[in-house]
Formats: sequence, C-alpha cells, structure tokens
Amino acid sequence: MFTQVEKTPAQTEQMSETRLIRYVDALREAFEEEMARDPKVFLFGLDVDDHKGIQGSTIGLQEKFGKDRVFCTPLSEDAMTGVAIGAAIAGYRPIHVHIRMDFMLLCMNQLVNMAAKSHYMYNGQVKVPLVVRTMIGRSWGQGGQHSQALHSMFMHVPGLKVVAPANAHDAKGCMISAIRDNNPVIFIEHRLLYSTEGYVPTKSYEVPLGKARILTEGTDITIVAVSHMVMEALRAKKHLESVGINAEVIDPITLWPLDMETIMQSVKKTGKLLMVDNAWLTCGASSEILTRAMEMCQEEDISIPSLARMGFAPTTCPTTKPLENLFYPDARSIAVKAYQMTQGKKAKTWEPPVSANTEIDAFKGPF
Amino acid sequence: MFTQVEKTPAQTEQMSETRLIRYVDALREAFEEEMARDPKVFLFGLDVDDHKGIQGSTIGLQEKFGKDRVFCTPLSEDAMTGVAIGAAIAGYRPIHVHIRMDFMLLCMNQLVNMAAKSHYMYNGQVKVPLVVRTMIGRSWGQGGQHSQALHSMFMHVPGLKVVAPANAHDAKGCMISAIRDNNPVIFIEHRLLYSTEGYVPTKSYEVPLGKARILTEGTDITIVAVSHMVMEALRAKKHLESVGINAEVIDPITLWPLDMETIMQSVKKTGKLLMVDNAWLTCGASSEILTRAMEMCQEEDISIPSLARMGFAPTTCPTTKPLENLFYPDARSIAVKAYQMTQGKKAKTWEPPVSANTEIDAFKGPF
Amino acid sequence: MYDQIITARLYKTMLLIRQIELRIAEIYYTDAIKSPVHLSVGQESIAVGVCDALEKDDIVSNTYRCHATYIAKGGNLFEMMAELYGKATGCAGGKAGSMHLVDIKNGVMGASAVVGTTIPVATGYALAMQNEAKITGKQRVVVALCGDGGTEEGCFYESINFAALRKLPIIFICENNRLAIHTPLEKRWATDQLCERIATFGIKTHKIDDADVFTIRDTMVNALADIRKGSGPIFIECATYRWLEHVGPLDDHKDDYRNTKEYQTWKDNDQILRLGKMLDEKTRIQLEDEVALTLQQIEKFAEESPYPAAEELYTHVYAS
Amino acid sequence: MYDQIITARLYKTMLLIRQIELRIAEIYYTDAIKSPVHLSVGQESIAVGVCDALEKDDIVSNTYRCHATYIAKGGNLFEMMAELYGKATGCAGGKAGSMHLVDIKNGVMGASAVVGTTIPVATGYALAMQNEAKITGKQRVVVALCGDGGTEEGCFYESINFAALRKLPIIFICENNRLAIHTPLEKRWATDQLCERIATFGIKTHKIDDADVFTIRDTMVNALADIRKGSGPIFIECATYRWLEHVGPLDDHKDDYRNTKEYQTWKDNDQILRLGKMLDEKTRIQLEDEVALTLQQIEKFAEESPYPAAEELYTHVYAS
Ligand SMILES: Cc1ncc(C[n+]2csc(CCOP(=O)(O)OP(=O)(O)O)c2C)c(N)n1
Ligand SMILES: Cc1ncc(C[n+]2csc(CCOP(=O)(O)OP(=O)(O)O)c2C)c(N)n1
Ligand SMILES: [Mg+2]
Ligand SMILES: [Mg+2]
Repeated sequence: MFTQVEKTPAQTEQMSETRLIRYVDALREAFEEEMARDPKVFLFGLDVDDHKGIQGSTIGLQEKFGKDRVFCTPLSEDAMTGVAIGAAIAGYRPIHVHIRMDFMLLCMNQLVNMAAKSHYMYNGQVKVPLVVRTMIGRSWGQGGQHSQALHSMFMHVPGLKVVAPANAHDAKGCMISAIRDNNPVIFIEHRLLYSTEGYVPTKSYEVPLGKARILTEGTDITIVAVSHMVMEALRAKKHLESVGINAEVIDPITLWPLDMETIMQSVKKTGKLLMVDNAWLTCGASSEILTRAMEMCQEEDISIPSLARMGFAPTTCPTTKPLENLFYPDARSIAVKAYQMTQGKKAKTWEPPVSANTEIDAFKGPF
Repeated sequence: MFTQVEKTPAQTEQMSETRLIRYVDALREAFEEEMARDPKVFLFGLDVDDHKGIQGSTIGLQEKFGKDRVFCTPLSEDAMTGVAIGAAIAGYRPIHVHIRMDFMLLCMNQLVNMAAKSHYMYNGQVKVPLVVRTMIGRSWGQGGQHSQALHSMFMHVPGLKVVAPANAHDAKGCMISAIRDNNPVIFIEHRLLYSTEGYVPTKSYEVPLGKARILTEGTDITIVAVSHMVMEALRAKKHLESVGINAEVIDPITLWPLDMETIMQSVKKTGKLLMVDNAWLTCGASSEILTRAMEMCQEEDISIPSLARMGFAPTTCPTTKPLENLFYPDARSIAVKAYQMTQGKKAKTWEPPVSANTEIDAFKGPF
Repeated sequence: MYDQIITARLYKTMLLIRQIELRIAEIYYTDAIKSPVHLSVGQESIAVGVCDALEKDDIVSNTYRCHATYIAKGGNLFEMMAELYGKATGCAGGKAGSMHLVDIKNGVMGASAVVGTTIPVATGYALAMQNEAKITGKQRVVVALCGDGGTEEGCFYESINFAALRKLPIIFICENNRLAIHTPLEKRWATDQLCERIATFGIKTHKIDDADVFTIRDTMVNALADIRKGSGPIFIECATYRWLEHVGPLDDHKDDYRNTKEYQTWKDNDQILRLGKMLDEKTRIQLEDEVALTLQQIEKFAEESPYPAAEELYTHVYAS
Repeated sequence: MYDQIITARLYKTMLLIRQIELRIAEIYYTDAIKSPVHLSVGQESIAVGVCDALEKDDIVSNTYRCHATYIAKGGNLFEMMAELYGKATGCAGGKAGSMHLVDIKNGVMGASAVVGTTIPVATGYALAMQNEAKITGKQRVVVALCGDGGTEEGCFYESINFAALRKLPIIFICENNRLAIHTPLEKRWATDQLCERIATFGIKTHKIDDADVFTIRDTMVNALADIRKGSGPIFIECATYRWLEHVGPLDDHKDDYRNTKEYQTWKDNDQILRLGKMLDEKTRIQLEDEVALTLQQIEKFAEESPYPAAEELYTHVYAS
C-alpha cells in the first residue's frame, strides 16, 4: 500500500496513541464513533449497505446501527438530497453519500438553493447540519463523467462549507468535525486516497474546519495542494530536494472557509506560491487562492510574491491512459514548475527522474 | 426609460443605420431574424408562448414560426435541457429559456455532464449547437432564489461558452453569434437591462463571442464590469470625472472564452484594474480575471498593477430593500473604490453624490 | 354535517386569509411591500381544510404561494406582515419576504421559490418524524403542498417513490388550479391521470373536485388517522381556481388566457360565502369584526416596525 | 414461427455480442483495456431483438452498459475494440472508452455514465426527428434504453411526460435486471407497477418477462409501425438477468447478494443456446466461425493501432 507520510503531523500533534490505518478505514471509524455518540446521526445513499460498502467505508454500520440509520436509496440524487436537508432541518444529522462527485450535478438545486440558503433566508430559524460525502474518481478510464472535481462550484456559494482531506488523519478528524458542524458540509474524498495509510489517533478527535496544515516545512517555495494533489506535491518536494530546493507543502484541508493566514505566513517566508489544484483552473480554487494572496499583499503593502497555479488541463478528462496522464499535474511537472519559479526563467532545464509506481498506476478498480 | 449610452460604440462601429431600441426588443429581433434565416433554429421553454412572452422577448414568434418551432414545456428543467441537447445533436439549433438563472441549478447535470462534454468525449463526432437563455433577477424582493448569477460555475467547465451582454446592441449581436455557434452557449440576460435602450443596427450583425469592448476610454484606471454592473460602472465613471479621474470602462461581454488581451492593453495603460462582477467573488469571474492579469504580467515581466474586485456580498441575497441595497456594488461604491485605488490609501475620503433614480429603483415587476 | 364550532373556525380562518390577501393587494400600490406576492385568493379552502385537521406540531411545507397555508397552520400574523414589509420583526427578519414564510414553532417549515423543491425536503422531514416516533411514540405528520406545475418536476416522482418505499408519514397535496403562471394544464400534462399514476406507487389517493372545505377536512382527518397508524403516505389532489394574477395584486381576466365562465363557476362555489351563510348572523359578524381588528393590528405592527440594521446583512450566513 | 434467415441473423448477432464480451472478460487481466467494463452477458436478447427491427437511420441511445446495443445496431466493431484499448482508431479516438460508445453513422448516438441522463437527450433527438419527418416524409425513430435503476431518476418521468405530450417517435426500453449494482429492486421501487404507471401518461406499454428474442423483436416491429404512423411513444419493459458482476469481467455469484437459482433459470433460458438449437448445424457452425474470425480481426486491429498523440488532449474541446 502507499503510505503517505513517514512522520505525519498528526502523530506529533495529537497527544494520544496512533496506529497506521487506511484513509477509508479512518472514515469508517468516524462514522462508527459519531453514530454511537449521537443518535441523530444517520448515513444513507446508494450502495451504502451492500457488501462492498462504499469501498469499505460503511461496512458493518448497518449491522451495528440498524436499517433506520444506515440505508440505501433509489437512484434519485435530487430528491435524496432534499430528503437529507429535510431531515437535517428536523434536527437530525444526515450523512449522504455520492460515489462520484459528477453525480452531485443532479442535486445542485437542493444544495445551492435549499441547503446553502435555509439558515440565512430564515434568519437563523432553521439549521441544516448535513454532510454530503462525495468522491473524486481518477484513473483506469473513468473518463469525462467519473472524474470531475467540482469544489469551486461549492466554494462559490455562501452558506456551504467545503473540505477535502488528503490523508487518513484528516479524513477522520474532518469527518467528525463535519458531522458536528451545524452547516451543510461538502466532504470531498478521492478514490485514489482510500487505500493510502496514515497515522490516526486511537482516541476520537476533531480536525477543525477552516484550518490549513503545513505538511513539510521549507524555505524556498510554498506549494499549496488540494486533495490527491497533496501526494503529488509531497513527491515533488522529494524531487526538489535532490536539487537543493526546499519546498514547504501546505494542505488547506478545508477549501471553504479558507485559511489564508497559514498560507500567507508561509508565502511571506518563501516569497513564492505554487497552487496545485486537483481541478480545472478557470474560476477555480486556484484563482481564488492566488487572488487572495495578491489582495493580502496589497493590503499590507508588501510586494507581490511570485504566484503560479497548476491543475487539470482545460479539457474534458479523456479515458485513454496516455492522454489521461497528460490531463493531470504530477510530481514531475509540479517539481519542474517549482524549479522554474525558484531558479528564474533563465535557469537550465531540469528533468526529475521518472517516479516509481504510485497509487495512480496501481489503481485498477474496483470503481 | 433608462438609456444606457449616449454614444454607443455600436453606433460608431457598425456601418449600417441604427435605431434606439430596448434590450428585450433587440433580443426578439435576433430570434426573429435567425429563425427566418435558418429553419433548424427553434425556441422553447416555460412561458415562451404566453401573452407576456418572456418580458416581450418572444412575443409574436409562435404566430410567425408555428408551434413546432416556438413552444412552452412542462416544468421539467432537467429533462427539457436534455431535450435541447438531443435536438442539437440531431442537427437542430435549439434556444432554451430559463426565466431565472437560479433554475439552471436543476439542469446542471445535463449542461455539464452532457452538453459540455459530448463534442470532446465523442472526439468531434457530435456537436451541440445550443443556446441556453437565462435571466438574472434583481430588486423588488426577488430574494435568495431569484437573484443568483452563476456564470462562474459555467466558466469553470471546458466545453461551454458563457456570454453576458450588457446593452441592446451586444444582446442582439451576441445572440446571433450564439445561435450560429456550434457549441453550447450560456446566454446570460439581466432583468434590469431589459428595458434599457441602445442603438442597434437595422441590418443583421454578429458580435463575435470572445471579444471584449472598451465602452469609454480613460487613462487613470481600468474598470471591468459584468452584465448589469456595466451600467453601475458607467455611472461610477461620471462620478469619477467630477473629481478629475478618468476611468476606462470595459465590458468583457463574453465571459468564456475571455478576451484578456483587450483588458491587459488597458491595464498596461492605466496601471490599475478594478473588476466589478455581478456575482459572488469566491471562485468567481473576478478571481479569474485578476489571476490572469497577474499571470500575464509575470509572463511579460512587467510589474503587477494595482488589482481589486467588487461583487455581491458573501451572503444569500436578502429581500428587504435596505439590506438588498447593501448586497450589491453600486455606482458610488465603485467610484469610491476606484478613487482609493487611484489616489492611494492616504487620500482624503470622498463621498460621491447620491445617484439619481435608476432602473434599479424603478423596477417593480413584472417579474 | 359539521357543527357550528368547526364551521365558524373554518369560516374565520378562510376569511382571515382572504382579507389579509385582499388588504395586501390593496396596499400594494403604495410600495410598502417591495416583494413579489403570489396570492391564494379563491384557493383558501385547501389551506384551511388541510391545516384545520393538523395538530400544532405537525408540519406543512409550502410553495412560494404560501400565505394561505402559513395563516391556516397558525403562523404568527404579525411576523408575517412585518416580513412582507421587509421589517426586522418579520418571521425571517425581512430576509425572506413573501415567498418564504416560515414559523417553525407553529409547524410552518418554510417555502421555496423554486417550484417543486420543497417536496423532497418535506419528505426528509417526514423521514425524521418516522424515526422520532419510534422514540416518542407519537407520530407527527408532514403535509407537502405543491401546485399542478410542481408535479411535473422529476423530484416529485422521486419523492413519491421514496415516501412509498419507506411508508413515510407524509401527505402530498396538489393544489391543482390547472395553471402554471399562464400555461394551462393541457399544454403541460400528457393526461389528467395524476391520481391513477400515484396509486401505482402503492399510495392511497383522493381527488377532490369541488374544493369543498368540509370534504377536504374530512379526507385529511381520515388520512391522518391512517398515517399515524403507519399506513404510509397519502396523496390528495384538490381542484381549485386562482382568482387573481399569478404574481401581483390584480385580477388579470382581461388578459384572456383563461375562461371567465369557469371563473364565475368557481366564484359561485366560493367556500367563504358558503360557510358565511351557514353561520348565524351574529356569529358571522363577530368573526368578521375579529378578522378586521387583527388586520388593523398586524398592519400597524408592520408599519411601525424598524427595518433591519445594516449589519444584519452578514448575520446567519453560517450557523454556529 | 421465424424463418431461418431471421433466426440465423438474431443468433449471429447475439453470439457476436456474447463472444466479444467474453473475450473482453478474458483479456481484461492483461490490462490492455484500462477501462471499467459493464458487460451485458446474459442480456443480449434485448439489444438484438430491439435493434434487429430498426432501420439503419433509426437511433439508439445507451447507458454505460452499451456494448450489446452498439454491436446490435451495427456499430463499427473495429472502432469499438480500438476504443476499449484506448487507441486513436477507436470510435472516439480513445477519449470515451467502454462507457460511451458512439457511432452516429450507424445510429448509435452515444451513452452516458450518469444513470438516466441519456433519456431526455434521446427524447430531444426524437423531437428533432418528428420535425424532420414533416419535411422528409420519413419518420425515423429513436430507441432510448435504460436500466431499472434509470427509471428512478426524475428525468425519466419528465421525459416520459414530454414525449407523451408531444407524441414523439420514441420507444423507451427498460432493461429490467432487477439490480442496480448490488441493490435489488425491492429496496428501490415502492411497487413493481412500472408499466401501469407509464400507461397513465397515455403511453402504450409492453412487459416482456422471458427475454424471448422473437417476442422482443415482434413487439418492436409492431411498435415501430405504430410510431411511424404517428402513434406517439411506446414503452417496453424487458425482464433480464446480468450473468456477471456489475462492472468488471468476473462472475460474482459467490458474493451472495443474489440468487443462484434465479441465475440457473435464466441460464437455462439463454436465447443464444435456444436459437443455436433451432438452426441446422452447418449454418450454426458457419456463423460461429464468422464470429470467431471477426473477433480475431478486431482484436488484432485494436492491438496494432497506435495510441492518440499527446496533442489530441486538446482537440475537440470546442467545435468550430
Ligand atoms: C423550477 C422552477 N421553474 C420555473 C419557475 C417559474 N414559475 C414560478 S411559479 C410557476 C408556476 C407553477 O405552477 P404551479 O406549480 O401549478 O403553482 P401555482 O402557481 O399554480 O400555485 C413557474 C413556472 C420556478 N419558480 N421554479
Ligand atoms: C446518476 C447516477 N447515480 C449513480 C450512479 C452509480 N451507478 C452506476 S451504474 C448504477 C446502477 C444502475 O442500475 P440500472 O439502471 O438498473 O442499470 P444496470 O447496471 O442494471 O444495467 C449505479 C447506481 C451513476 N452512474 N449515475
Ligand atoms: Mg397551478
Ligand atoms: Mg438494473
């Protein structure tokens, strides 16, 4: 399996004991603990109670909590999202699951017109404590309709929170926070992260929404990466080390609200910000983070650092492997970009070695 | 009525004769001319054939072109969008109408998963020449679900074009271009623009998609404004003139593909860019335009100009007038912002006079 | 036959709705209400027949045409009027306006301006109540109202299927005025067999053609008894007629998109007139006076209430 | 009874589908096909019974489980196999993969990986054909296929209503294998009365329980004749059984989410076996040889074709 971090920040930060477990199991623990703690929490969606249990993340939960609290639904994403909202308004804490983020396009109306607006529109009379789990697909020919990462659409809308943890520790801690949060939280998982392992405390803990994490410290450039791109950025950091460049890698974890303070502290130190999104660029998280960085510098009258971004190619995602590989940023392309930013345009070109086999190549399903 | 421009660029640019007509009538002319020209063009959607005819923009069309080419539908936004896509794939050129942009959240799946992707996913075998008309609401208590401007969600998705003309001339010319375009075009109208008048050529013409327009030349600051905010920006320019500041106002017209060249030429001249979006800021058109401006400066090694943005407050739109007024940027707040940008932070405060009655106050429906 | 007490109560509530809405129409020209208003004038018997059968802790979910049900369910009238005026004392502090009246305390769960979208939300509320009843032993019920147009949205069928599948404690009510804005049913429905269709989901259905407030109430009483025993969802289609324009204060029969003879038939069938005649005059006049007084009070309250302060723009974006 | 020519044709096409899919399953472990494959093994009679009745310029729209219909409708087999291999010579140049086979020339309008979403698109295509027929005088027909799961999406009902309302030349076919991934029908449908429900839209319906390829074909022939005369839409529900796992090359009956006895019943009812027995041996062997040869050829073509060049990533984002 692909272990993400040798020394996870989780490990040092938490006082309690930790174990090395998979992202998907960390999620499962969060559900199990929170459902045991709070009878108002329930989990539903297509396939949550079959023998595969959403890649294992829901296995055993129906046996433990019964069919009222863990159940599958018809294929009706729009209404089922409304159902989740209604139950949340009634005081429950639903967790609704979509096995692909692409399918959330079917329930945008409920999420944007209803979930995001109810608390404000009703002037606080109503709360919508809802978690919408959704998975970004990638690799093995998922293609145009099974690979989209649409977080910027949700970041755009006041009233929604958006979180996209990239390791097992944050997956569990953010899920617990999301379940306890009184707002609709779009919880973004990534198919390729599920089998990655990380150190996770044995005791329950929250990872606060709205707080970024510095994954590795560095002095030469700040790389902010989202979701699965965190893994690529950490690999890129290794490449960069081999040529004496010391990158600080930051995972915003929560995409909305954004913790720009942590990012800017780093950028002030390094003078360079490379934002690597796991999504298209236009009107994306990348444009927002770069714009805010620029605005904050102007505000404080400091000179604007070198800013750049990477993300999906501006195309639909193709299925065939050679084109799919080009569609995504990877450790090497990130390293090269960071190299150019630190060495200046005239630096000689550099080709990092080809990466070893990663979770991307290893993935062959199940989908 | 509120005439938008004294000397419209349309007038000087076009060789043919012009008349002063309303935005909504300019649209109607576009439909009538294109439907007469091309039998494959048809127009459908809720209410297109009632006696009010989408604020008048479709009146008389059913009488002229028959019920096969102009017809209303059941309230089924999702499927009707699919129907439009299917007809487009079959070689027709549908124009589908939504009287509120908010309702497009019901058909995001069809627009993003189907319309935007078909041409690419089928490697060119299929084309989707589709126009989706959609209207931004504002004023008179439209509230949270009748006032949204979601263009950034569509700009985010490769395969869609997005256009938001702000005057009668561009409304007609862009509509003609959109109908003739072989891609899905999201055509954004604004309720408050419908009754504004502009000079429109008597002969048919296209306003090319992807080309911005400099509305008024200036030397001190570039103001880029979207949709109805163009009117506010033009009023702000007047305010600024009274204190000796000369603003260049640019309407991008097409939001995707974006004409950054025109914008950057202006910014290089003025050294200042204020982007006034008619939408929320986060992951919006404003972040994209500012980010691109910054990227282009870095690319060309020129120092980054002063960049700023304004848009909707980061809240749901409230209905009550006093709060609604605060939700939107207006001529005065734009002027003040531009003033600060040109005069520096230490400049003494300036309060432009209260604006005369505008189309915003005049609006009382019909909705 | 209904006793005088119930008749009086139904009459008063229908009259209250009618008078409040006609007063809204009357003062609309003053621009005190800066909000699109979708009036239910002529349709009152549905809201009243339905809500009179409910208990306070039962729930209704509404469309943008929500005044009638809000009033019938016992929503706070002062807060309603203040909301229309955009005042801080409104049920949503002026943020929601006419299309989104809410009063959770009195079982009004809100309303949406996007047609159909409250149907699944109400269904989810019913799911919560079904679970809740397993603990409390008391089965509260949700009523989800929608127009004929609302039944054309996909989420209507999705909700119906889910509610039937899980036997949820919900009553779906279609207020069928055969119009969506100006478009008649015939241009939107392939056939008129809505109840037959819903029945194929294993749901008991009722079609009420004459808007008789007693029939509606009786149907509800029986439906509620069944549902509280666990029957699962029930569907009621009520024919009705919208007297005024789709949105706004006016009579628009001059616009000639609908039949004035039909209008007359429905006016002759007006349930307020009918019940008024069933009451003794003293009672009737007393009720009318009470209604008139309430009207004055709520209007005064709305007028005199302050607008929300500027900082309210930024409150309640996120719940703490 | 069907004559030998038709029987032979149906047999051959079903066999072709079966063999191509089994071959896909066989070579899947080599990773030559880097794509999720949703095989129709066991369900072939629907695709073949349906498409055999169509003309070349009629259109089918598909779900992600689209190999069978693509083949039955006459989609180019070389381009199909190359598409699965992700090659430049594929029907979509490698950009679409197994879930989105397309061949407009042969009337395969594409397929979606998002359940239900092709149903309205097919409906729109039918609308275009209805208009086109007014000029050409020839009524082409669209066939919209979906699974039992697909009928749970709101857009299914929205499309059905619209198609019935406008009497569109479309046949909706539900391939009811009673499974959505691993979830049985009973957990998704409130009742099993789909045909009854669709009938309330004024649509003629047919329920075929045994997957008999001749019955399916006959039903289609009659339906097409009616539709070409302007009858409006027709709905056909075909029971069937998926032999292999939802996605991927394996038999997953060991996973114990479904009934092996049912599996055996369906295997005994295999239409390929049945028709094979109806043919004289010489014909059968000849057809089998032809199929085997085709298989070899298309596999070779796919293997030998080049991958798309890097710059193909950026082509066809926008149409010119
Ligand atoms: C999803 C959506 N589509 C369109 C509209 C525009 N619209 C507002 S009211 C209405 C008619 C709805 O008719 P019906 O459901 O019968 O309710 P009624 O107004 O007759 O009470 C329409 C089409 C909307 N608000 N929401
Ligand atoms: C909108 C949507 N929701 C969920 C999925 C995940 N999913 C893929 S196939 C499938 C089952 C569909 O069942 P059915 O329509 O009966 O087709 P079958 O696979 O049986 O042929 C599901 C739920 C999807 N692709 N699209
Ligand atoms: Mg109606
Ligand atoms: Mg199935």
